[in-house]
Amino acid sequence: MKKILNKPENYVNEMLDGMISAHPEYYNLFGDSGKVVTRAKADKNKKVGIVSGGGSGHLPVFTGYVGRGLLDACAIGDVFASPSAEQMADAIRAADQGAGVLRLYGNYGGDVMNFDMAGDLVEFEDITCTTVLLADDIASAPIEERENRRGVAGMVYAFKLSGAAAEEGRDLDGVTAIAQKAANSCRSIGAALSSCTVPQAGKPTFEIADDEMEMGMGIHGEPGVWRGKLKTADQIANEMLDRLLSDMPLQSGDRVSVMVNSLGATPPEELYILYRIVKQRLEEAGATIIMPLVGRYATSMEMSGVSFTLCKLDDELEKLLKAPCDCPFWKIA
Amino acid sequence: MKKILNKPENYVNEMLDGMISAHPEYYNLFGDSGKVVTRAKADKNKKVGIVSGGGSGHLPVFTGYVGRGLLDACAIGDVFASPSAEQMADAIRAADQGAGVLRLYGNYGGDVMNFDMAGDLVEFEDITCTTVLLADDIASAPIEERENRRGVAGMVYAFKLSGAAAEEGRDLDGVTAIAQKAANSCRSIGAALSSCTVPQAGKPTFEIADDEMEMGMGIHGEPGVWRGKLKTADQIANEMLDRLLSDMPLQSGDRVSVMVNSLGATPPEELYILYRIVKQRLEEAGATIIMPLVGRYATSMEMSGVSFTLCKLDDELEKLLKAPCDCPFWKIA
Amino acid sequence: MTINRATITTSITRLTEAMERDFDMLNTADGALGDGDLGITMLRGMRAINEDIQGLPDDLGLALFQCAKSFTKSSGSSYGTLLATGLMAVAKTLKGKTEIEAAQIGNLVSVALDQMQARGKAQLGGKTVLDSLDAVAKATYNKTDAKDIADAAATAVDTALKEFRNKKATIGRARIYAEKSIGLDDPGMLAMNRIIKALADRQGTNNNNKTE
Amino acid sequence: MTINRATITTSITRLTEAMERDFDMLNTADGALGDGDLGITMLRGMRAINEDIQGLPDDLGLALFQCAKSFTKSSGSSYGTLLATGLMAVAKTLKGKTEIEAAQIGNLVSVALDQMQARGKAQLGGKTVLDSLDAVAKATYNKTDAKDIADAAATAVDTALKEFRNKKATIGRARIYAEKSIGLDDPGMLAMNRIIKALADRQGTNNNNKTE
Ligand SMILES: Nc1ncnc2c1ncn2[C@@H]1O[C@H](COP(=O)(O)OP(=O)(O)O)[C@@H](O)[C@H]1O
Ligand SMILES: Nc1ncnc2c1ncn2[C@@H]1O[C@H](COP(=O)(O)OP(=O)(O)O)[C@@H](O)[C@H]1O
Ligand SMILES: [Mg+2]
Ligand SMILES: [Mg+2]
Ligand SMILES: [Mg+2]
Ligand SMILES: [Mg+2]
Repeated sequence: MKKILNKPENYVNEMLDGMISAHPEYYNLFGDSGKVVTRAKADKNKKVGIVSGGGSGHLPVFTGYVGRGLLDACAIGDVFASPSAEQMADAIRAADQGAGVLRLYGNYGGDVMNFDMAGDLVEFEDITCTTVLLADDIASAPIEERENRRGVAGMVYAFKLSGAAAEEGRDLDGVTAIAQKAANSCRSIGAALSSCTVPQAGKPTFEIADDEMEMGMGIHGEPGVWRGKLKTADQIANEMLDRLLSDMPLQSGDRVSVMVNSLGATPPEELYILYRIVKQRLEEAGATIIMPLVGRYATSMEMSGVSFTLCKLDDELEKLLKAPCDCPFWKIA
Repeated sequence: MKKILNKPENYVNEMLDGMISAHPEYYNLFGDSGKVVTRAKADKNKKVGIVSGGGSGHLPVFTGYVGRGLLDACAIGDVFASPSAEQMADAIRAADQGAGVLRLYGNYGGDVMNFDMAGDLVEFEDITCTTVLLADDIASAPIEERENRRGVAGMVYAFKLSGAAAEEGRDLDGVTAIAQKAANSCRSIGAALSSCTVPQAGKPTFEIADDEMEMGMGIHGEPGVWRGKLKTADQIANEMLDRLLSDMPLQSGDRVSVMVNSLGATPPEELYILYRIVKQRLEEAGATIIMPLVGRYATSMEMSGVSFTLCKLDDELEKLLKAPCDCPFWKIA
Repeated sequence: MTINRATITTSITRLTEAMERDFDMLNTADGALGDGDLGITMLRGMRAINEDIQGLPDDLGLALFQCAKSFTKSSGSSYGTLLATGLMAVAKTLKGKTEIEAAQIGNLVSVALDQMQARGKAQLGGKTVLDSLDAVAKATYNKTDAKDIADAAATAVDTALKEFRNKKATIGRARIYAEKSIGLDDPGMLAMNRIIKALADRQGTNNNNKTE
Repeated sequence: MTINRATITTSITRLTEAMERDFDMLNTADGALGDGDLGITMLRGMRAINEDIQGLPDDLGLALFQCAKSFTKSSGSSYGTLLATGLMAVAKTLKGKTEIEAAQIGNLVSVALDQMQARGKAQLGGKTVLDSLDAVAKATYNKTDAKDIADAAATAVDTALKEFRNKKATIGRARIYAEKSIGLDDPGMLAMNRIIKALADRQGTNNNNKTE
């Protein structure tokens, strides 16, 4: 897969530069690392701050979701590499309005260490932090070891739900509880058809034959549960749903939102073909689908493939999911 | 490039089925062809109808843009193939509220013949139609033969501007005049890095080496102006701007919107890297950028590459560009 | 010889058989210079016409209008739309008549050609179906005998094919192949060759780009 | 022998030289089981520390805190953050002191190890940098003589490398390579081997996975 870029080492800074100059009404840089993004107009109204962060190469995750009803600030690193603890500390400083800051991000070793360290750094500055980790990728560990799972697209639901809670004026514990409830309610699985290329690596992260796919692959190319011949859309959708529903069974009357997400290159045409089966299966399970999300919400640059995320909702979460939000990648009026 | 699909001959119908069931609050099917999409809630308020159409495989173009402040109905054919005249006639029938219908679409032989024929078909039913063709691809013919140029992403501006004019209550001539002004104000050029695969063909439309790109290629793989080694992002952006600005020179004080559009697989990261140069060059030319659009607005499934579109604005067009619109792919509040 | 509903149903049957037979050949010819669907377009169109053949009206105008409609419904391919356009133009002329003389054929071809040219906004000489029809119109002009007309038409489409083979395509998808199109038959001209041969009940050859 | 600001600046210089030398080797080792950036992390970190070496405080706690900060700023790599965590833990213990006895080293290694373990949430025995430090802590425990300590530490990191080489990686990015990691040194253990050798001023070998 070919890429349009200049010097690989400038990829992230040039990307952020372009992103911020295309959307100055939404984004701002903060601090001197050049990789911490905040809202352009931070209304300093003592609301709880929400920060996220992680490696670059997943737009709209992470920085894209800085905006009203979503995140307050983000620290990003090089492609697929954790930002430094100092950058994360800057993101926390930017997000703090005196009501404390929730750190909300995916369960990856480097990110966890750095966000913890960032918490130590800002503790001296009297900023109270809480943490919620997304660990929604069911292919990355069995249910008994849920806490070891990686965080993938479920993150987007957690941003949205806790972002809406913060905007409503809930306190740090309240916002953290919503984020944790969201994290607990999400299950995801991905399937990859082709690799992506980390600019500084210069070659695809992994090789995969032209007639093959890999079920359960992670968003950085982490090995999945099987690799084999490319199946049909309906087979792929059914297997992904089988796996999701056996990890988090649904009952008649359940409400659920579902994300059918492109890992990058896979076009919306294919997502909609998959969505037919998703809808059919969830309805067969007796569930009601609330605000399905079909599109590119959490990607791996030009990787080809899809992920499905189920997010079980109760009254509270449903209301928060439908609340307004506004960033260049997601608008709910 | 691999695809997630079932039987190729069902690609379009399954895609529409999924799209409409994911967004029932936006879209509806009309007629018995199964390939004509209308707004879910057509407010029968005697506004001018706007229809478009063409081959599938370009989401959000065409059907994606059915929505408030945009299109009223769309007829789509198989991937990269014109819908039939009867389908287009159905789209016109669906869009008609008694105030006439504008046919607004890209300048491709088959589409033109069929929309003309569709006009003949509905003439018997006393529906008045006008036509505006998009011919914005500067690589497809020299400026002296502007009317032979193909229509590409500039179409999206024409949908938006005339859609807003129709929503304002202008009459058929007024809406048509805006669409024509929009069409005249747009210039586009594309550059492709990889092909896409038409499902029923089963193999990539064209071959291109791993270190090559093609400047000026059309959205169905029509040959461009040169093929050669892949250049850097800044070189590509500069060449595309050179070509656009020599076709439509800008003067100090001009206002212009610009679209930096992915042909499908190219991720937003790369679009933002390109946008830096776009901004710099347009500002150097003395122009003011209004509402830049960076994203996937007109694609060729999983083709990798980009297109730039310039749309020169006057007071009237600027107001219409900023007017509200609402479809799953584009929302302005 | 007069032409009436029976002539038309017989022609439809012959045409459908010809298109079943030439399906692959036309797809291949269109594949070399376009999107490879010309066989599909013709076969789908003829099958759609055949489906309604029982209800075909005696009024020749209405009958041809019904045939044209089948083409506009079955696909959006340029060729189908052009044929439908031509059929509709002829249908308008014949409305109210249940039979006509063979001598009118040359004139009707011209009527179709004019409307098709208007629809496709293409010039004669551009190496398209229009050139085949133009050759037929010229060859059948002023001829009155049905057999003479059939012979002249069948010869004309062969001559046109040969004459245009080594020219460059200028219209439709084939245009972008420019140089590559030299030496290859225009798929639409090839299809019209088979259509005319079937209507004239003269043997069509199966070989694309071979000496005939 | 006592340890003071001068000991630290000398150590920084030796460490930086070692990392300049081992840059490629560490990237390669990390490339086999991870993302190939360990040399970059270490070199960037040491260069950042070096930049501020003139202003290094006499207070050993503050001096090490400054070194830790350089790591947290220069990258977000796990290894840098773990080292910074260890340095900070030691810095807290030493705050206010301008010199300490060599005899304290064993104890300080344990302090660093504990905090690093807490930070990384990993168990001992997982084939990580923690196992190297654990070996060093055990080997230097109760030793008082600087030379004895240096010898013991240098031997301990070699032994640890050898002992863990044929185990499976269980932590960090290397974990996903599972079987493939058997027979390969953990990059973080390898880096700690070079760090300790440089601090102890004992020759580090340049051969990854060769007999030593
Ligand atoms: N504008 C036109 N005017 C006249 N003939 C045309 C025109 N466009 C296409 N054709 C004819 O139609 C043939 C192609 O038909 P078809 O395969 O249906 O086109 P497509 O698949 O591109 O819609 C060409 O070989 C040519 O003879
Ligand atoms: N959670 C952890 N606990 C202890 N050591 C760890 C942990 N994670 C990584 N390491 C050590 O760090 C080394 C990798 O460091 P580094 O290359 O910086 O990681 P990355 O590039 O994945 O952030 C490993 O070889 C291992 O020794
Ligand atoms: Mg064709
Ligand atoms: Mg076609
Ligand atoms: Mg590493
Ligand atoms: Mg790393």
